Amino acid sequence: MSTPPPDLSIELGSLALRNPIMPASGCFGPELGDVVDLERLGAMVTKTVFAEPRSGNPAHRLAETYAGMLNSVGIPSRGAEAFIAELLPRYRTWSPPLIVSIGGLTIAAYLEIAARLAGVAGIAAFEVNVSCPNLEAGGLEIGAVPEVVEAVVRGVVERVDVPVIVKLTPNVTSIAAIARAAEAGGATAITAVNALMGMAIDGRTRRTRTGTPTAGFTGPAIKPVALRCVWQVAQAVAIPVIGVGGIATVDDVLEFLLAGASAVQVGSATFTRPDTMLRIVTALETRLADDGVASVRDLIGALEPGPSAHDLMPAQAG
Amino acid sequence: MSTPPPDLSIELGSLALRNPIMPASGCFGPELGDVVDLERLGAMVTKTVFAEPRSGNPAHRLAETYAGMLNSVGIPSRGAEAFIAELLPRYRTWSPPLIVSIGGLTIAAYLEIAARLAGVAGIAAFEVNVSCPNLEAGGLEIGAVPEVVEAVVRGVVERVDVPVIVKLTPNVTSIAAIARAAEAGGATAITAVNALMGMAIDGRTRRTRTGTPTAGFTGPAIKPVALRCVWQVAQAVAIPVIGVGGIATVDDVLEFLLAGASAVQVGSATFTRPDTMLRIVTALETRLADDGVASVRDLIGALEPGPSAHDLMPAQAG
Amino acid sequence: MVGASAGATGSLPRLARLPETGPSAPRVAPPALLEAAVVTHGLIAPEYWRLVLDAPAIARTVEPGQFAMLTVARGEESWPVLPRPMAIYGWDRAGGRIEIVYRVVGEGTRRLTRWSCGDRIVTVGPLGRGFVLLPAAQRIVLLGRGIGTCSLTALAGVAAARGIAVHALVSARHSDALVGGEAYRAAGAVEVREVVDTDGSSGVGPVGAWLAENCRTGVDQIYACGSDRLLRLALEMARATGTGVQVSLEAHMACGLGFCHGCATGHPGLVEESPLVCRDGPVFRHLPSAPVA
Amino acid sequence: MVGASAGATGSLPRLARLPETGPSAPRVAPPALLEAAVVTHGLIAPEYWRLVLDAPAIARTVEPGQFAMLTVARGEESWPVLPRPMAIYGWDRAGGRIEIVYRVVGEGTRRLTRWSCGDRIVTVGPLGRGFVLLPAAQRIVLLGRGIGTCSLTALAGVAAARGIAVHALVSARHSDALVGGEAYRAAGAVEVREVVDTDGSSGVGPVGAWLAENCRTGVDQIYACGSDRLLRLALEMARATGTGVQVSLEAHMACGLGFCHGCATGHPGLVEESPLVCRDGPVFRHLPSAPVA
Ligand SMILES: Cc1cc2nc3c(=O)[nH]c(=O)nc-3n(C[C@H](O)[C@H](O)[C@H](O)COP(=O)(O)OP(=O)(O)OC[C@H]3O[C@@H](n4cnc5c(N)ncnc54)[C@H](O)[C@@H]3O)c2cc1C
Ligand SMILES: Cc1cc2nc3c(=O)[nH]c(=O)nc-3n(C[C@H](O)[C@H](O)[C@H](O)COP(=O)(O)OP(=O)(O)OC[C@H]3O[C@@H](n4cnc5c(N)ncnc54)[C@H](O)[C@@H]3O)c2cc1C
Ligand SMILES: Cc1cc2nc3c(=O)[nH]c(=O)nc-3n(C[C@H](O)[C@H](O)[C@H](O)COP(=O)(O)O)c2cc1C
Ligand SMILES: Cc1cc2nc3c(=O)[nH]c(=O)nc-3n(C[C@H](O)[C@H](O)[C@H](O)COP(=O)(O)O)c2cc1C
Ligand code: FES
Ligand code: FES
Repeated sequence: MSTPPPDLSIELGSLALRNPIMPASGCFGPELGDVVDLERLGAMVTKTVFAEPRSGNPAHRLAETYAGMLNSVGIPSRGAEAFIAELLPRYRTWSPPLIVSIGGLTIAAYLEIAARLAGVAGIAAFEVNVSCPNLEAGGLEIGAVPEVVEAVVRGVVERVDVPVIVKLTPNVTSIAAIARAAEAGGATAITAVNALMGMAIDGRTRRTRTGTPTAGFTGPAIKPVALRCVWQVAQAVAIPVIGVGGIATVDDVLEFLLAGASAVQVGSATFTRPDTMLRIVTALETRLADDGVASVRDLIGALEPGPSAHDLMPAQAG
Repeated sequence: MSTPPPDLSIELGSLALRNPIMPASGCFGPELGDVVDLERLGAMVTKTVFAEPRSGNPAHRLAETYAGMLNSVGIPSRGAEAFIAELLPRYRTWSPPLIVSIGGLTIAAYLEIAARLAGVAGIAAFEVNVSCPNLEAGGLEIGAVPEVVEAVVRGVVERVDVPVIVKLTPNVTSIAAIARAAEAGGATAITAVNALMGMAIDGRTRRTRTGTPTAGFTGPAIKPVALRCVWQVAQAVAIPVIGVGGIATVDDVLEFLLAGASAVQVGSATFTRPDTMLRIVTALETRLADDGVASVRDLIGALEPGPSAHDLMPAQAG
Repeated sequence: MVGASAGATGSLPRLARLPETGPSAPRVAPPALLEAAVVTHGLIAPEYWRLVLDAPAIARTVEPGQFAMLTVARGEESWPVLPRPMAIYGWDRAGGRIEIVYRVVGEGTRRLTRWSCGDRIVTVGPLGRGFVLLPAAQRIVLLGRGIGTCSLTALAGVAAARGIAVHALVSARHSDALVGGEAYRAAGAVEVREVVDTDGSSGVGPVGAWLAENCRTGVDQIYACGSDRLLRLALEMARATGTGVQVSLEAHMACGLGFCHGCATGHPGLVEESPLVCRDGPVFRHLPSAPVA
Repeated sequence: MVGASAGATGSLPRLARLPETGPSAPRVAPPALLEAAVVTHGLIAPEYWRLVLDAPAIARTVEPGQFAMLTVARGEESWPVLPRPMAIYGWDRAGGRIEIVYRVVGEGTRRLTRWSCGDRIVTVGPLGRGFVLLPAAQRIVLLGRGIGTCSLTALAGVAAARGIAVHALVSARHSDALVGGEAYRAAGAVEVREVVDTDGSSGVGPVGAWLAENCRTGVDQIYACGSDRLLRLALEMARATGTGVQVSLEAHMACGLGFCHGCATGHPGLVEESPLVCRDGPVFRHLPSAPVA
């Protein structure tokens, strides 16, 4: 008697994915299709698109830290029209649903980019990146204030007719409060988390290692923070959560699913090995089969309550 | 002509230290004196003391993560009187100034422990650990709300007659705002930062790896966040800053000094190698001498402005 | 494994520190920190490695049941952050050497295997309070399973040298995982019984019978390490016969010295935390029916 | 080194992409991802290592000046997070091998040295747009310093095979750091001039004179890599004589494929970011006085 292969499919509101593995914004592009088979992904996610062109930050834009990395790329963008004309058609070569990440530096700018991309064929969902400095509030992140997040999300939801995912920053006192605001604004799902805010200095030159003083801190090092955020968000809202931050292996994926994520995104680990997402898809299928788990959905939020050990433990058996 | 050895001494308000290296609270105790020479430290810092006895959290209290660790020890304490009677005399075996870390779960509890330890001989300064859940505010950290921090600090300052250092949590939207509140409350110096809030799950048992769901995340992995916090705090206040988070080498120390720290604390790295602090003291002296830096004070906040590179770089020379 | 012991230990009877003073207090010398050179390092059975370190300051004072903290981070590297506690399996006081036997379990022990002869490992020891041989003891039983036996082998040597009859049980999942039998024989144990899961000889039935047989003819103390099941059998026997039991516990550790409080448990509702495994243990005695002394 | 080049490059003249089509456009084949087995790996001079990889899909299409991304994380490990860009120093199309030469600088290259024969390195390549040999070229000058010469040696081979006279300058701090001289000679360069800082031969004076001498007798293109100073000399000569200059640039990289935007600079105030070194380069031409074609 042969058992059917495990079911990897999941749903994010009306968006059905064949598996829960997708790239993180900014760590993916059609160029990756030259070296790996993008058909096997659950979804594709673009780098954040702004309404107007932007050049991004000065060099160096990348630095390495213990088990992690810093980036100060700063979201260069060629603007909405160039995105539609040049980038979008290239993504449409592949069939997994395309999630377009959008950003802005004011509430109005988010509504503007949403309006310009609304109804464009080939866009399955939007991911609203609220980890951008709010120029109207002295550079405090858009995503740091619940009321601002709710307004941005509501405005985007009103303008588009596909699911709206909201991607949160971890650099806040209560990510649960921000998540509730996004849900109240009408979000279909929440992505947690964007980069931590970090910094690195070169003691020899006495300058920061990146072109801007602070930079986005990502990679395996941040996983414990991202996982905690996903758990907190999953407790706070009823909509699905997409986990991201430091995921590099199938074990990492299981942690995020158990903590309450319905899907996950892989960012920095795609730099380490461009085929990381595909390795994970394969390993996830094998793992579920080995463990007799029929559907990946059975793992979502399946964290057992209570501590891992209640008492002193006798010396281990060999 | 022989140049004098570099001057490692620094000042934290009225507190003069022979060098800027000290332990982080909870990662130090008189027991360490069995294996390393504590006389060479700039200062000693106790684990956080509560007014009343507490038992701490269930096992496992420790887990390892990529380049970091999680602890859910939870500040067991034998209370103020046991501290004075049993622990304090053991610390007094060594001459570096003793900084006593204090904590509480309500504003009143902080004032209580300050009052009980006020005037006790052998205490050179207090470090107020505001990274404790505030039982009067639904578990939100005491250190997350500027007004609460200011009230706690002001109350402690009123009760004691030695310098009061305030140790901040990084788990906030604006650490600068909290630092300004501590300064307004009368703090002599600020320590930044305490542990990040993290989490780890064992995919096999489906339970968290530590006895409490979330745990304190520390070690080299968190250095970029701690350094960013120190830089933000140093920009926000005029009082000295003590940097802590992921420091394991002399290069790490230089980064924190350049970012604006006057002194640093070593936490998790003392577990990795119990003599880490002494290795750093030696290496710091050598490094300053090699670089022709006369005083460690010349490095404090000496970060050069502007990016590390302005343009594309020609291929490197060999 | 952790998961398994967690549930099971919830109902273990209370354990107490060994006495601080008197004939049944363990001998404790201050620990040393040193960069111990690797003398021998190699596989002794699938997954099991033996490591001999040049560590005179530890070899000089170590007592059976004590352990060392081994830093797994190499050279100037800053992680893995936590050092690993390892029982000191044997030692040569004159030669200044200590011996560790470990099983490759996770990242830490996997990295340990990469050390080669001449490499220097940051090592702190001897740590903790080890096993106590009662002054009048004539016959003792040692129950070890898997790598847990590592804590007991040295005790056998010291006991045999004092003329105490040592009866040792070595239990494992399969014959490749039988660690310590030879060490017991070399130490002069009068009986070494090796039992495995694969043929059923390690089951509660046969082991219980063996233990009962030994206890019937008079045993002064039972020492256990490495298994809930063995410990339970020992405690049952202790309750029935009044024999004292000493057990070696494990806990995740950071400092090994007693200041980080990572190796204790705080029981919700209680104001006192449980003992520190690194400083008050790792050897504890069973309470209340069977005091050590 | 980064600091040094930072200040100096601030005033470098503007650089432009090589053309996308036409005779002076570089040939670019799609890259491949493979786990390349280490064939040879060893020290060739203090700090300098040579690594030969079995990478048929890369060897098949690589052109001079292209590079590969090498993952430094081993086995199942997830960091170092960033792979390292390395020029492809030489190749054997039939044998399916590529050759890398690198200098140990930091953590990444230090870890690279630990790979042994048979180990498999995740490798992506060939990447970027390499050097272009103009169809009518008869004589070219290659200026390389230190490890920067690695980008140029293969060009010498292709040029010599086409009957182009290759004049190569190899500059380094000291004689141990002279990389590539032999490769140039083997490739059939008509002149290989090796200069070092230790005897002053690498100074602006002597090198400038050598370059002027070469340019006086007619040079179709100057290729530079590895030094601000050499690039400046090349540009001066270009301005004076109208000779085209191609230069290979470096930038910190994450993807190497053109989607992360880590290898560009955004100039504050400008709406367009500078070219991507990984995709639009690493070879650029000098603007405006010396177009490539
Ligand atoms: C007093 C004492 C003596 C020990 N003696 C031996 C011995 O002689 N031989 C041997 O093979 N093992 C011994 N252990 C257990 C050994 O320390 C752990 O097996 C080992 O740390 C886990 O393997 P790892 O580091 O590869 O696992 P990892 O997965 O890398 O460990 C992750 C973290 O969990 C901790 N951890 C995991 N399992 C255990 C455990 N059972 N006990 C304590 N910490 C654990 C690790 O120390 C580390 O901090 C002893 C433990 C203690 C407390
Ligand atoms: C197109 C290209 C071709 C190259 N070819 C060679 C070559 O043939 N041989 C060789 O020895 N080196 C070459 N390099 C440089 C090589 O990638 C870096 O020297 C190396 O990454 C830095 O050494 P590390 O990794 O040990 O330093 P680390 O200190 O570990 O590097 C930290 C981070 O900074 C980056 N970085 C540091 N210096 C440089 C640099 N000069 N260029 C790019 N990134 C850097 C690293 O890639 C890494 O992300 C090339 C770089 C580029 C862009
Ligand atoms: C180079 C780089 C660029 C990024 N650009 C974006 C971006 O444009 N929009 C966005 O929402 N997140 C961006 N991110 C954040 C990632 O999407 C992801 O949230 C973060 O990297 C954490 O995941 P990781 O640890 O797997 O990398 C970027 C991250 C990196 C490393
Ligand atoms: C085991 C452990 C216990 C700690 N206990 C305390 C404590 O009682 N009070 C406190 O203010 N910080 C405590 N900390 C936080 C440290 O003082 C320090 O802020 C943090 O570990 C970051 O530094 P590190 O990365 O160098 O470890 C503890 C940290 C660890 C690892
Ligand atoms: S391991 Fe630190 S107190 Fe026991
Ligand atoms: S390295 Fe990613 S775009 Fe160039």
